Amino acid sequence: MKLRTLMRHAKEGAKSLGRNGWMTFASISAVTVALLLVGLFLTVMLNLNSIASQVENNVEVRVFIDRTATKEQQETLKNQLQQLSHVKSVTFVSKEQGLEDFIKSMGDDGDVFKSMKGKENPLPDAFVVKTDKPKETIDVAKAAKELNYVDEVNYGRDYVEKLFHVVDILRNIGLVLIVGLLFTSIFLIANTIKLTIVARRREIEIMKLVGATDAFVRWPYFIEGLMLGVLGSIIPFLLIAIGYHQVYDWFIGKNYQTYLFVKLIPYEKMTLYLGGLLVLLGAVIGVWGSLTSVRKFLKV
Amino acid sequence: MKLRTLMRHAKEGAKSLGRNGWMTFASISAVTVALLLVGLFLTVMLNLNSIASQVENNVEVRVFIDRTATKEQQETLKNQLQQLSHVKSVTFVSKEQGLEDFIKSMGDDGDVFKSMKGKENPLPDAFVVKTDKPKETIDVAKAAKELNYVDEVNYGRDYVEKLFHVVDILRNIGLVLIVGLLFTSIFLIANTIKLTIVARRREIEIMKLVGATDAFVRWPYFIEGLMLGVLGSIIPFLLIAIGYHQVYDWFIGKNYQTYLFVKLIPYEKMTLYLGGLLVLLGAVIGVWGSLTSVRKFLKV
Amino acid sequence: MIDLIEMQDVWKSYANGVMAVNGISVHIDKGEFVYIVGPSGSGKSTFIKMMYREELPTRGKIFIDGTDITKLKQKQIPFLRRKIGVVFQDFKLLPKLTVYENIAFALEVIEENPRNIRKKVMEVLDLVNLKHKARSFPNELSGGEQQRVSIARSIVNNPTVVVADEPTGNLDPENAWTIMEIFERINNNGTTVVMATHNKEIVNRMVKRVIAIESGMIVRDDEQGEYGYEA
Amino acid sequence: MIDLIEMQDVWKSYANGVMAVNGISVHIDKGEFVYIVGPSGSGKSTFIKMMYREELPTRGKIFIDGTDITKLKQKQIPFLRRKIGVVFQDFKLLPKLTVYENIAFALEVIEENPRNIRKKVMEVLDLVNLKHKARSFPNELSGGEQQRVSIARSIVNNPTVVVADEPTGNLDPENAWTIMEIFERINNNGTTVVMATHNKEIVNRMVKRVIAIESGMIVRDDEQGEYGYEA
Ligand SMILES: Nc1ncnc2c1ncn2[C@@H]1O[C@H](COP(=O)(O)OP(=O)(O)OP(=O)(O)O)[C@@H](O)[C@H]1O
Ligand SMILES: Nc1ncnc2c1ncn2[C@@H]1O[C@H](COP(=O)(O)OP(=O)(O)OP(=O)(O)O)[C@@H](O)[C@H]1O
Ligand SMILES: [Mg+2]
Ligand SMILES: [Mg+2]
Repeated sequence: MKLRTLMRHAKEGAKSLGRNGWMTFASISAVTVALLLVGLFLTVMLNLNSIASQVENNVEVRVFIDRTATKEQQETLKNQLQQLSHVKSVTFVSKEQGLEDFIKSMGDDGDVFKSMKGKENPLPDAFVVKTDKPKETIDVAKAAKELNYVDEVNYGRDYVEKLFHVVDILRNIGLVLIVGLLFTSIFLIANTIKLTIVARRREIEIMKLVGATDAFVRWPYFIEGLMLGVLGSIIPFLLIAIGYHQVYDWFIGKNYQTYLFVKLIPYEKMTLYLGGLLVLLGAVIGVWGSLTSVRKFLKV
Repeated sequence: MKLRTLMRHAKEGAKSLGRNGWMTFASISAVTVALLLVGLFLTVMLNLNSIASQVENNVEVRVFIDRTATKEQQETLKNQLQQLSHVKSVTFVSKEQGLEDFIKSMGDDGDVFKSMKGKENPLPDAFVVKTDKPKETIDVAKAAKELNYVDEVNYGRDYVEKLFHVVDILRNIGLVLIVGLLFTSIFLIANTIKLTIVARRREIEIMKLVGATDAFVRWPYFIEGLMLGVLGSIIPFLLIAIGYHQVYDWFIGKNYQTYLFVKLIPYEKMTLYLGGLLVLLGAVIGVWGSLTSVRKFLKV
Repeated sequence: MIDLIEMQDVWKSYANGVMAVNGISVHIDKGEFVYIVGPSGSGKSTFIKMMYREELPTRGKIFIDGTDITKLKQKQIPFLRRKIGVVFQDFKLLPKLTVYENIAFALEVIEENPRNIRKKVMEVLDLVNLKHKARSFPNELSGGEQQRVSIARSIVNNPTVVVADEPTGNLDPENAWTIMEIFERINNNGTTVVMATHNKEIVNRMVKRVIAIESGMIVRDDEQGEYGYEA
Repeated sequence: MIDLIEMQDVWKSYANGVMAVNGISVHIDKGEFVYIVGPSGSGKSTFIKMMYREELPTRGKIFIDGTDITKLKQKQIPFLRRKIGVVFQDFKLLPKLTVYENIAFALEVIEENPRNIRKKVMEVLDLVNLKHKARSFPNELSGGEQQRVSIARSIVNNPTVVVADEPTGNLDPENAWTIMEIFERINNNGTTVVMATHNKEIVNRMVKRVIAIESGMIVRDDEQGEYGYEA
């Protein structure tokens, strides 16, 4: 194709956006609104997912050492623990430290246990084992239990299993929702674009009757679809970027980062990827919706 | 209006649905897809909300009684507690029972505390106070602290405040998402219907030029919009009803009801309200989208 | 005779600035038969469109049956249009309705009894020789057939005036004469007929009043006139 | 002379069962001027539409310039259509393009140099007396003006054949003759002209070959014929 012709198509595509006035508006706003929804959900879901991972990563195995074990035997046990697969780190925690940690972890409720400090301390010394993957905790705990000089292994089984279960369920729900939303949006956008193009079917037919090739008819629609999609993705991107900025600042300002032990996805990273994704999505759906709709009317 | 004329409009509306073939299809499927999304989210959100409420309702205040208090003094304290506003119930829990509960609540991790049973028990006797509204826990705990013969008040402050915070945030996110989704859906559906009707603007103009009143033109479109909306709400309703049934059965089958201490919203209640809501939503949006679109072209 | 249609110094300029009608005053009596002639783009269609309020004049008054229709409220317009049967230059058939339904529509609009609708529609379809096309859709018709449907629709509800914009443009001479006979017959029954046309042969053979328009002005107005628009 | 258009026993029945063309065989030589006459609904437009593949015959062969166009692949059809300038009975102007752009479109399609486009478009607009409407949109034109735009578009890219379906139906006699002179001129320059018409006066005064169609069959085919379709 000659460059001249390409220019002509680009010009026609842009002109057509203008002349179809409110139809263009209808299409762009469908893209805007659908992508806004997708972007919003994606932001929320990605953050929830990241938070869930952070929570999961807090899980650890506490291996209580038999009170009868000697220093050497403790060392052996430590080595054995380190050799277990998926073990990332093994840290010694004395019984005093253990009780301190426990009382602290209970927050205000820990006060009643303060009386246990000193010789009444019911806790033995322990190793805290961290795994490289949260889900390995369970296997590591089982393996640790089989080792010598291990009194008790404690990884909050109920809590951890419940946590993994809930997180899994939530992740699956989230995935279903986001995929459903994505398809819905694609469908609705394509549907809208299709309707605007059907309203112009006579136009396409006439072009064909006057001797235009399929490609010649299609090109301006390609450009139009592209512009629709890209234009439609700008507002959602801006809104989400600004909104996320607000939420992010608020989250840090309120000190939730430390308070809830979780971090949000960093602002720059989030907006960069989201922006790219939304523009890409808009452009692809726009072009695709446009071209597939035109195709039907080319058979003239 | 004569009944005969009303019949005529109903017939024309239905006929028009058929003759506009794939445009009707486009509209109905837009309704279907949007309502499916709304329904899906509503189901998920309502259940999460109900679960959050259940979790919140588990929150209780544990008032530890000073070991020096006599039986009478304990009775006085109980009465005083009962008189606090928002208190629903006050139950006595002996220190033995208290330790038992604690060990149980720790699940497997409780094992290391078993040694504390008997005279080493660090816990005093306590009253368990339940409030009528979860959020009152904090105030009740504060008030209880001021009473005589109270050793320690324990309501898992960190945990409870964190929980309320998280639940509040999640509820707000959910609300924003659901409202956003609803508006989006309304917009997208109305937009689609509008486009199908614009494609028929010439039709409306001709009717007017041949002497039809606005009402005469509008009625069949009213019926058409109504049918579009109602037809479009059937599939989402069925899909969600069936899907929810599956999930509900699976949830009970896996014993999550007892395992996670939460219940889903009962199946019959959910589907009844959801069905009503979706059909209503579809019908209203359908009619509204149809009539507002026609109006623009009546000025002929 | 009574004035049925009266225009008083009517002007029309379109949104894009084109001056289509430039000061027309005219009287048409009840029961008259009037040809409107003039070159392409001279303003005939605009003149006609103002009679049934498809276009509103920029200036001037138009009386139909004694009421100034430029003052009509939006709600009253349909009732004006029901008195006037229009044959549109571009036919204006409803694309989603069959030929039968297109014509029936004009009767449904006036809430005619359904029993009569069928009879009346088939009657006019017979007049324009299109009974066999009753169940076809407009896009399945030839140009001339579409034009005849538009004609049938314009007369089906016995309007006071029939306004026809080049109703024979797409018809062969034989069909054209059939149509002219129909117009003559309804005219004899008291219906006023206003017809824009380029058909010299018809104007000269079926002699009637001729109003010639050029550049949006009346350049000639002859009882028993003949085709031509040189002043 | 060389056969430019040849139909061999061509039949056409539409999807709804209407038999529009029933066994037509005809030769049209390069450089001929042919009128197609016949009553409304006799199959003239269908006959014409088959020449540029708007409609595909149900049976039979159609050769244009030696190739059987009923066998054309979808991709080749545009190139057939570029050889044939068509004046459509319903004009078929692109509603979103101005008059100028509508005509320019036919040149852009063949990737004509933009420098020439402007010149050529203004030339044909001048021929049909519509230079002053270049920037109007189709819905801002009178019926006859739209028809003339369609005519201008059909001749702008110097096609081998001009096929015109009632090109004077909406024109006053003066404009009609202007158009006929244009057709005669391009015909003298070697362009084949096929024109369906109801205009008796034109056919009888500008004497050419006349093919009469009735009920989808050729009932008469006279060199130097006159209007009429009684066999
Ligand atoms: N909607 C419109 N907007 C702008 N200009 C218009 C519009 N309709 C018609 N015109 C212009 O007004 C003038 C008169 O048009 P009109 O349709 O009345 O002519 P006409 O006499 O009916 O012509 P014809 O015989 O070709 O149908 C023309 O110059 C035309 O271009
Ligand atoms: N798309 C179509 N589908 C079905 N039938 C059609 C279609 N187009 C035309 N016809 C029918 O085919 C027959 C021939 O139509 P055609 O348009 O060829 O007639 P014509 O000779 O051009 O008439 P006119 O002079 O009125 O334009 C008519 O009976 C018409 O109703
Ligand atoms: Mg006109
Ligand atoms: Mg024809």
